[in-house]
Amino acid sequence: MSLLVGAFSTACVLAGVFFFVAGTAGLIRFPDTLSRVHALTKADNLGLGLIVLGLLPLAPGLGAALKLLLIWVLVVIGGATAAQLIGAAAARDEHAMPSPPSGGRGLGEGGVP
Amino acid sequence: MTATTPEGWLLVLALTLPAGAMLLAFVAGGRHAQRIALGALALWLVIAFAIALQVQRGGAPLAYLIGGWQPPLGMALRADGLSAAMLLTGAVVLLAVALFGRAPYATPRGAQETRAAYAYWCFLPALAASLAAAFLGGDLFNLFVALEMLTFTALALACLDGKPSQFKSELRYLLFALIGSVLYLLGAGLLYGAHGTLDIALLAGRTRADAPTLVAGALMTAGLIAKMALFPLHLWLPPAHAGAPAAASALLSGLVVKGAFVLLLRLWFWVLPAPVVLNGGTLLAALGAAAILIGSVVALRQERLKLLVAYSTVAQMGYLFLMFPLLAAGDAETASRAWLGGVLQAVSHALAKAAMFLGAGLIAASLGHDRVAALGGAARVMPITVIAFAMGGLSLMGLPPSGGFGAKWLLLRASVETGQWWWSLVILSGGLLTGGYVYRIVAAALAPPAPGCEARPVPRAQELCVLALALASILLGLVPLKDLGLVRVGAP
Amino acid sequence: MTGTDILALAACGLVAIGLYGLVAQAEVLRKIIAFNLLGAGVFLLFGVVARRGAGAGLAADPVPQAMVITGLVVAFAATALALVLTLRLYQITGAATVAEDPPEPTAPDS
Amino acid sequence: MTAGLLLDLLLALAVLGTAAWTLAARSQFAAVIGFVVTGLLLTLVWVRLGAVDVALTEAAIGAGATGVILLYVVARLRGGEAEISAATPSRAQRALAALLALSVGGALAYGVLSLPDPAPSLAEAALAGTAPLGLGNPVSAVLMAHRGLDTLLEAIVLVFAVLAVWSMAADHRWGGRPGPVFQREEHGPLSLLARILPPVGIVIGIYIAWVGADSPGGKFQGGTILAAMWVLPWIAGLVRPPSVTDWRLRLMIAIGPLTFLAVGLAGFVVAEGFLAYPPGFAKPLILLIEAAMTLSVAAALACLIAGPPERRRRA
Repeated sequence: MSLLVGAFSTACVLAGVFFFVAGTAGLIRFPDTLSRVHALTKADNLGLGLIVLGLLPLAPGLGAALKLLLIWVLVVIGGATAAQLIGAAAARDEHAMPSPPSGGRGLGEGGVP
Repeated sequence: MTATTPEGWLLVLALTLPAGAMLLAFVAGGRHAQRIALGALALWLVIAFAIALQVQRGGAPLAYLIGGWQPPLGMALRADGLSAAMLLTGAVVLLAVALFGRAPYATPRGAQETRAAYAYWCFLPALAASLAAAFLGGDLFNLFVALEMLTFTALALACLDGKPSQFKSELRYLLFALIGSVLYLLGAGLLYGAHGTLDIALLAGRTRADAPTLVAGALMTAGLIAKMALFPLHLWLPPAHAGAPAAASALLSGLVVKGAFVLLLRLWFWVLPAPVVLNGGTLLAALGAAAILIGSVVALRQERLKLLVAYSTVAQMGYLFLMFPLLAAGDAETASRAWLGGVLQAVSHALAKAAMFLGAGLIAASLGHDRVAALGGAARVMPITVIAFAMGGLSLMGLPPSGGFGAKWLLLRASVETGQWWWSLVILSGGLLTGGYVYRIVAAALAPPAPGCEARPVPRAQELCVLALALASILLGLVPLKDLGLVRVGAP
Repeated sequence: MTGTDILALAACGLVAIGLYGLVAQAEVLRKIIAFNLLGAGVFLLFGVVARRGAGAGLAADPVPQAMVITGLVVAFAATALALVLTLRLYQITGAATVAEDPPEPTAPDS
Repeated sequence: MTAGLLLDLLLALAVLGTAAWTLAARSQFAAVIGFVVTGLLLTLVWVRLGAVDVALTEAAIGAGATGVILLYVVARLRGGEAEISAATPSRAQRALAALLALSVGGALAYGVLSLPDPAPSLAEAALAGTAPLGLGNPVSAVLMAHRGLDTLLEAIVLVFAVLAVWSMAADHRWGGRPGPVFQREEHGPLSLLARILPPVGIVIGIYIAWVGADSPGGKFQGGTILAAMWVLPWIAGLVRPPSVTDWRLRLMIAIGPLTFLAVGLAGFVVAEGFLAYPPGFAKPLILLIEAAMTLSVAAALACLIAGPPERRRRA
């Protein structure tokens, strides 16, 4: 049983790491902002999700497991918002002539702990 | 082993009273801030006096263990003669400056709170709390926090006017001060790693001339002299101090730089092992000598009154470093003389320089400018201020009877007695150069007014504050030396 | 060489990098970032000291850890202050460095 | 052990690499990102050093809050190229700076590597001094009791800093609300986030502050999260910060150090002296101080992030 759980955890974490690597490669290799963000958020959310999934059976109790899930949910929310904001900013820059950003736009990550 | 002394609670009070007053002033704001600050500073003077009295009478340092925890795990507040003398000086200068600031930073009844007045009355007790922490702290890390408190307070006071030109020099000051704090902290980390404590009294028994201690000593010294603007790290000081409003300049030049000085003394004569002090002291004194000569010559050539006074601070801070080789080299009596001379220089400079900066501020406010060449007529409009300025100058020159004379005479004697006569040449030529720039100002102020010059009268109350500080710096020289034994209590 | 020694050398490296950036860069904002790198190096040194003092069942000596927590908060406050000064300087004068001004022309006062 | 050694080596190289990249970054924005990445890597280093409390603080304040204010200023700062290139040090000056940095770093390395072995430590003393207080986290015990004066002064420093930041405002802006005006976008992603995140974030912040007594966490880490939950709706334009002359805001900023000071002084009467806790009541008193401090840290950090008032006084 514990062997099975160990194998499941290892597999999930390895898969998660693979998605992280893939996402990072996309961030570096893709040509424009939108596809970069796309690669990053998709891969990171999935990657972190798999890592959390792999760690769940190893959690010492229900509380710890819930905390792990909460971390994943928060990162997904934060990542989605950041991606939206970056995407909107990129779209603005493409349509309008490049203009100095106004006020405090682009500070979306500010709220994520 | 430190133990709480019966009057140790006075030290807690000296720290918590201004801190609490600052917090209350911060919340209350407006007219209340001024009342709270003035009341707290007056009480603070009483406490500082009581501490000095206890130290002098008992002939032994006061101590207080915070929360009853014994160092190295806990922390202690300690007041020896040095702490007591500097605390008393700080209290006198702060109260005088606070009274001086009643006119420019008043909040009339029914008027809305203004930015400058609110910040001024909050930061005066804040400065008192910072000084108390710096003078009484017995733990090197706690002293780091005290240094940062001093930096923040000094910066805010200097920017009180909100003048655009001021932001750049203050930002430069802040960067210097931050490098200084970080280097100091770096050394503190090494000392903890090597000796397992940052308590000054415990470190005194544990340090040896090994690699971590030497590196830590060098880093901390470099950090502290950057904060004290010792030559060649002095360039930030003149614009930062000269550009600040008069009350702030007086506090910055008179008190804030002395916080780092007390820490440097603690580091060198308590923490570092004796051989280091013997060899390194000469280097510090050489830099100090350079500061005296170069600072004075540059001051002599300044066209602006406030810049001149600020460069004079660079020179006068140089004297403080002359005590280092003299203390280490001489016999007990010579060392004691050098110690007294150095501390007396710090005290008398604080009083005299505060008086001179306040005076310079009044002169600038009255004439509408501070060009030395066009000071004519100042003595007619505000004779008291010009006299007070000249009295402060006397103390800086080291002419009798003044506190500065006592300080420079003691240093001179110690330098001859230890056979390091070259320092006495520096002291004498520094005095001559100081005489030169003070004469320039006083002569210009005594000259008849230039045609078309209209000087506005200044409030008499403000003039009296300046006079009080200048008188204090002179009267210090009339106190018989044996009564200054306070400073020797707990000396290294 | 232990892992702690390696991290100790990393702390020294961070101090050197931060110090260089603080002295050699022109823009104030970059100086402030460099100050924070320097500070991170100093705190890391405290961390190494704490780790070396592990004992009594604790993974690290809690006293230097407490100092670092205090220090981090103080460093943040200093950074905030420096940044506000930078911003105000820029808003008023348009300057982004603290280089010496050209010598003031002796304009008539007031 | 070799795996741990390899991990330490990789982490050290990554930290130094990102730090160097931060200096070399072409734009200020990139430099800030480099700094934040360095900070996050440092968080891992802190875990490796067995200092989880510090790791949390580094992530929340060192990388997080510092990164936010850096970004905030970068977005509003556009330096003139000519001025910057005129102020850039010459090659010789940079070589001198490198020499200085290398000699300080080298001397430091020499000092660190010759630290005594076994190292002096207060771990045992601190652990022995933790149990009587009823706490389970020795770092919190050191912060709140053994070195309580440090923490008290640090709490006061935060008030100094807020006041100093406010006092940089232009005179006619006094009485206004801190920070610039943020436009409200009713259906933007930011305002969505600012609506759904704070309820969760506030719970997490309070939780982290609460568990600090016994496990890693505490007022500074939790307070930073609370500050973020307050700043987020400001930036989204959903709520407006209170005016700097509002005494309630000021009280919130000062209540932590005031409570700390009051409990400390009460020690003269009910315990052995200043900052001493009466036996048996140590933990409730410490929790009281921590609660007030969490509130103050949150308010102070939020005000430090927002900056001086930049809009007009209320009519």
